[in-house]
Amino acid sequence: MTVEEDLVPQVDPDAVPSDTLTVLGRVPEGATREEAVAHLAEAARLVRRRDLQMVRAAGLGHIGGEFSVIDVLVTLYLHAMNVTPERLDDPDRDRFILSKGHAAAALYTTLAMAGFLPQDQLRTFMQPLSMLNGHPARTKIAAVEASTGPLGHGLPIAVGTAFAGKLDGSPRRTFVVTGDGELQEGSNWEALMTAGNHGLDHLCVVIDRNRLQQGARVEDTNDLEPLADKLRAFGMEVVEVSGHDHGALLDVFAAVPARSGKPTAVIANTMKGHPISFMSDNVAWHHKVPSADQVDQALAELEAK
Amino acid sequence: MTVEEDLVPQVDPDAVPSDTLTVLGRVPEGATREEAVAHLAEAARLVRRRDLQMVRAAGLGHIGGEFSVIDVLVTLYLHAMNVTPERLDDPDRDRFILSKGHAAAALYTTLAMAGFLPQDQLRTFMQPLSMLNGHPARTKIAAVEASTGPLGHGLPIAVGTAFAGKLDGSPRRTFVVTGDGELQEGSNWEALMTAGNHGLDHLCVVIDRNRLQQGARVEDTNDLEPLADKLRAFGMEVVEVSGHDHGALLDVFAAVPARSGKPTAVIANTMKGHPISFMSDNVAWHHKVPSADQVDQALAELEAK
Amino acid sequence: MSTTTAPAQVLHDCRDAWVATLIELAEADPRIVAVVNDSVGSSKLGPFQDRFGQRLVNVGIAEQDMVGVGAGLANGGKVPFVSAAACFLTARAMEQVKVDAAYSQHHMVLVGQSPGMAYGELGPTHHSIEDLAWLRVIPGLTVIAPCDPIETAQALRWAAAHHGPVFIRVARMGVPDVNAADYEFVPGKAVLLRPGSDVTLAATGTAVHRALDAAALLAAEGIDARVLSVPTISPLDTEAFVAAARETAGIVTAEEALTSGLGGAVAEALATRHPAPMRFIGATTFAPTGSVGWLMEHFGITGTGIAAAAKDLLGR
Amino acid sequence: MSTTTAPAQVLHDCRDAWVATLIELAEADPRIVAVVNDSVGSSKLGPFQDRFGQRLVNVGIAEQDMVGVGAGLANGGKVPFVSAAACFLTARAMEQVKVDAAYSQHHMVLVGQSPGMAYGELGPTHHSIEDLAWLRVIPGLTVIAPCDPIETAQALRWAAAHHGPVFIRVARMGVPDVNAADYEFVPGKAVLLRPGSDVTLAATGTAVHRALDAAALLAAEGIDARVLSVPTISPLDTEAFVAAARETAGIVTAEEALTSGLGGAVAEALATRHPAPMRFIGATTFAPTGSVGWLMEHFGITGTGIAAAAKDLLGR
Ligand SMILES: Cc1ncc(C[n+]2csc(CCOP(=O)(O)OP(=O)(O)O)c2C)c(N)n1
Ligand SMILES: Cc1ncc(C[n+]2csc(CCOP(=O)(O)OP(=O)(O)O)c2C)c(N)n1
Ligand SMILES: [Mg+2]
Ligand SMILES: [Mg+2]
Repeated sequence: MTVEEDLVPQVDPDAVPSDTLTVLGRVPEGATREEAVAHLAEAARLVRRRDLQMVRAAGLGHIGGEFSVIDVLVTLYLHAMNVTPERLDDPDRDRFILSKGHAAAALYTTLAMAGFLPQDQLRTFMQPLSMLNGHPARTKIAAVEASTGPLGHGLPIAVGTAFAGKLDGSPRRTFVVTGDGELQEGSNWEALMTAGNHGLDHLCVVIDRNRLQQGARVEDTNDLEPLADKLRAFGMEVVEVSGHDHGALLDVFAAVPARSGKPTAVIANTMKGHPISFMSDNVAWHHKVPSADQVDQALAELEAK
Repeated sequence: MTVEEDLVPQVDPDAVPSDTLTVLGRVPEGATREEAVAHLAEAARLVRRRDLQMVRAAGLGHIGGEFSVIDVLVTLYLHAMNVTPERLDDPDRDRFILSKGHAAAALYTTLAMAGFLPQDQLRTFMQPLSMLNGHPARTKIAAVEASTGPLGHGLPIAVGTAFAGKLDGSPRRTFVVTGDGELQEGSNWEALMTAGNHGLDHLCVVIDRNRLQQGARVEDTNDLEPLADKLRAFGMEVVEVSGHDHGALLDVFAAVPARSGKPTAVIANTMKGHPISFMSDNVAWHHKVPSADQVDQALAELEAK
Repeated sequence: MSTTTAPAQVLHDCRDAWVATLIELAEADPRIVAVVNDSVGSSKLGPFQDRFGQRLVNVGIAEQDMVGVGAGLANGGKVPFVSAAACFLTARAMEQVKVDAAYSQHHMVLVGQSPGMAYGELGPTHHSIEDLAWLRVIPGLTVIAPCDPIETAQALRWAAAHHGPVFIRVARMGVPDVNAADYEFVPGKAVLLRPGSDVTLAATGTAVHRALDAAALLAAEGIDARVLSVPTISPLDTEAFVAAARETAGIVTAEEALTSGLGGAVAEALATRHPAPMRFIGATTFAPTGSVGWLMEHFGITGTGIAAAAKDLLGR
Repeated sequence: MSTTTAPAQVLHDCRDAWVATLIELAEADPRIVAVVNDSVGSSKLGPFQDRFGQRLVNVGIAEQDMVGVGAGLANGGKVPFVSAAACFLTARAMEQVKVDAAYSQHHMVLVGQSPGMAYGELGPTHHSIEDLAWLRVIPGLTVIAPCDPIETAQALRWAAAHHGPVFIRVARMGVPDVNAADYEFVPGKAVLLRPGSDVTLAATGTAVHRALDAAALLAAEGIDARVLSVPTISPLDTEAFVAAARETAGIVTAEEALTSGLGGAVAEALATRHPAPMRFIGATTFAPTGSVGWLMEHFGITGTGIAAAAKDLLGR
């Protein structure tokens, strides 16, 4: 009945880079909006830098979809959500589920930035027996609320989490991030219908609208437009925002529930690979691994920010 | 590798009623609209009568959803579709798929009315080794295009059939009937998205909108409204019609494709158990089996029509 | 139903024990909720709904959502009993069962209603003959097929307290009381219903009382059959089977399922520990049209069918 | 990849043989189409798309729709090759595989890409260790796991002409050429790669060349191992296994899958015909994090691991 033989991670230090992450932690209480945005911007820059190194070291990752979602993750964990490492057992903590689990490296790095993981554990990413699997596993990491990887699982789970909160009259909010190509999965529409009809207004579905999926543009594969109309017809309160604008994001998340009795769907307009010049909006970077030179150029571009 | 041990049906004549079906066949060529409507009305009355007897004899069936969809089936097979028993191998024949496979008895009776099945075979419905299973099986009956029963399968299959027609430049049309509760299945929304984006305008999705599902009203289970908005947002050309008005139905079906480049979605407003007074719009009759007295009363009501 | 079931026996629909037990558990533990797919009636959950209202989550006809929502309810501190026709719960939501329940190790109970061929004439699309073979191989998932109302109730109580995912079949086809009133279900353990030294009849779920019928028929012919009731398919009680292989001529398995369910599990367990002659009684193809009783006869999942297999194994 | 694979061997990604063969078949038969779930790249179908455009149907990330659309294309006169990562094709669309392909007996080919643990570090959600155990029990579905490029091409050609549903694994983890250039795939037949009288090593897919490595290691220790390559898991070549059980001390099965796949199929087949000692090599749990090569070592699906199991069986 064991799910997995339980063994201790053995990491080959030579196999992984010594690069470390400067842990900024949450936006300080009482920070002005301006200070908060600056804090988030710097945190996002550091998270991208570390993510890049991790993917380079592992020789695996989904850097395009990681860079498109990092600003959302950082804003949620360092500002919007009420969860801290100390509150992980608090039933009223806000919940986060990364439905697009292939962006695991971005989640792990953000969790480390927020203090949920020791930053030096990031060096074990994808190494034998590491807790940092290519897709997040709740049995491996306490801060991971749901195991994801197959697309179209996280949203139904988030609906259940939100439903439990409603039954308990808990103030907690449940945030879930899906990809846009991921919305081709019918399981998401089943979940949206359920959430809408049950008025789960403490649920916030963030769609990483980078307009690219694995092999091509979403519109050239199986188009989602008119996406806002679809979401509204399924009972969502729809908000559009730039997914790379920390100020706009924190305002949107702070406003959840945006409308009493309705779940919020945030269409976060993003770019895959943002802000790296040669990766941005380029489908080739869905899961391409950068060369040493490309890492250097990308790091230089990040420094320049 | 046998799917099913192949054996010959053995029917106990005493177990089934001797009631027969008067086979009217297709609406004659050159019939006026008035004559066509009269032909369809009488055929639907006879089909309902035989369906009632079959369910009574088998002690099983889904009479509510059978009576709600019979007018649509009869209009398709006796008038709208270009398929006849002789044309079953014609690649350009129109295709029909009953996605709500639990209404099998209605399909079998309609197929017999249209000459696709010997009417006396209806006596084997649900009997041991019968080809007339509780859900339609393409391996058992030549005229059945797809095996259905689990909800949410027929529409994706119909999309594939329509796609094949488009690839071949065939004039054939593909009609599929789903239940309304059935649209809670995400597989349907996957299929609608695909059909809409590929402009499958020779596909016609008929929704038997009887507003009831197995256990309750659709709106009290997981509501579909605003249904037309959902369908439009997924790329359908939406038409609403009374699903019991043969004239209105034949006009709608004759007009398919309703709009070049778009699949047609017909919301057929119906009543479960129609037109039987004590069954109509009554959720109890989803799969209830009528008593002898109830059969007599229902037959009397059908005679009166 | 089976020609070999003594007419005197009262047959039970285990769904009655299921709903009574769930209500009992839900009264004691506010965390318990039910999740269904428009299956309130087919799960006989009407009384639960009347009593607990909100605590019955009906997602409509959407099995993937149903299991995912169940996992989320577990994440939110609830103990979900996800109840649907076994065929749809397992086949339609297989990836959710694998990932959201088993791999995630959520405390959730997957309740497969009307399993096997209970839906008779409704055909193979509504039969769940595959569930035991499919689910027993999923790591970390406990798979249980109770044989009567008492065992159904006990298995549900155990699952409510077990911190991991469990799949339980709830039989619809009539079964007599097999276990005594003081019976206690032990997960992973087979139950010796009848000692015997010639041959072993191992059955699960609705086939257990049929194995007892077979033992009676064999006794009349001077064959002393051991009868093992096997409520837990995974993890299997390997020791009980190694002992049976050692102490009797061989093992006949019987189940209202494909023979790769219990039969396959036993064959695999014995192949590495103590290979023994076996015969498999169960479904071997998709079923033709017929009532569940007729289909049980068709596949020989009856006292006479099991007895015949035992005699064939013994070369008698 | 495996320490026991001679470094000299050139290893192939069978997806290359897959796409080359599909293009060859599609040129000869206009009915052939490919159906994918945003898996053009992962299925290496780029060249097919460039060549046949419209005949590649990409439904996006929607596996249920993908298999249903495949069945519909078959109804519409096409011969669909439905190609997706094996884990999603099987788990996510299991009911469509059961009903739309197998029960419906459509002429369609389900192509499971990068099966087993090919996705290594991406974890159990992306591994398809369950597919052989799950699909081999579905009535009417042929299940094939080729061991090299030649067998992959031959199995695809056979399936294109077979009027029924077929599931074929296309291995991504490197494999050497195992079969000769003039090899001819025969459905349902095992291939004797090495005669032997002491013990039988039976393997499928990516484990076949590892079984040959094991035989070499055993030969060095004076153990004469028979090696059976088993491309078809269902229907199984029972006669070949009955002969192996009769003529050798026992059977070790090896597969890049849960041991209930080929291992379970053989155990079930022998239990009724000729029980024999077995050892199972394959996955036994969800995998921890690690590369596919590392995981094959972890589970002992290697020449040394298979050889060790054979010696254990022989009590050496
Ligand atoms: C059920 C399922 N099918 C296929 C895949 C393979 N896959 C991984 S990422 C991806 C593309 C996802 O695109 P999108 O949702 O837009 O994510 P993003 O662009 O943010 O990376 C696909 C098809 C999967 N993980 N799960
Ligand atoms: C996947 C699946 N889940 C559940 C069922 C059980 N079931 C049979 S009919 C039915 C209700 C269908 O309601 P609707 O689609 O509205 O059909 P209608 O009202 O026309 O009978 C249900 C839940 C099924 N057949 N398939
Ligand atoms: Mg995207
Ligand atoms: Mg309805």
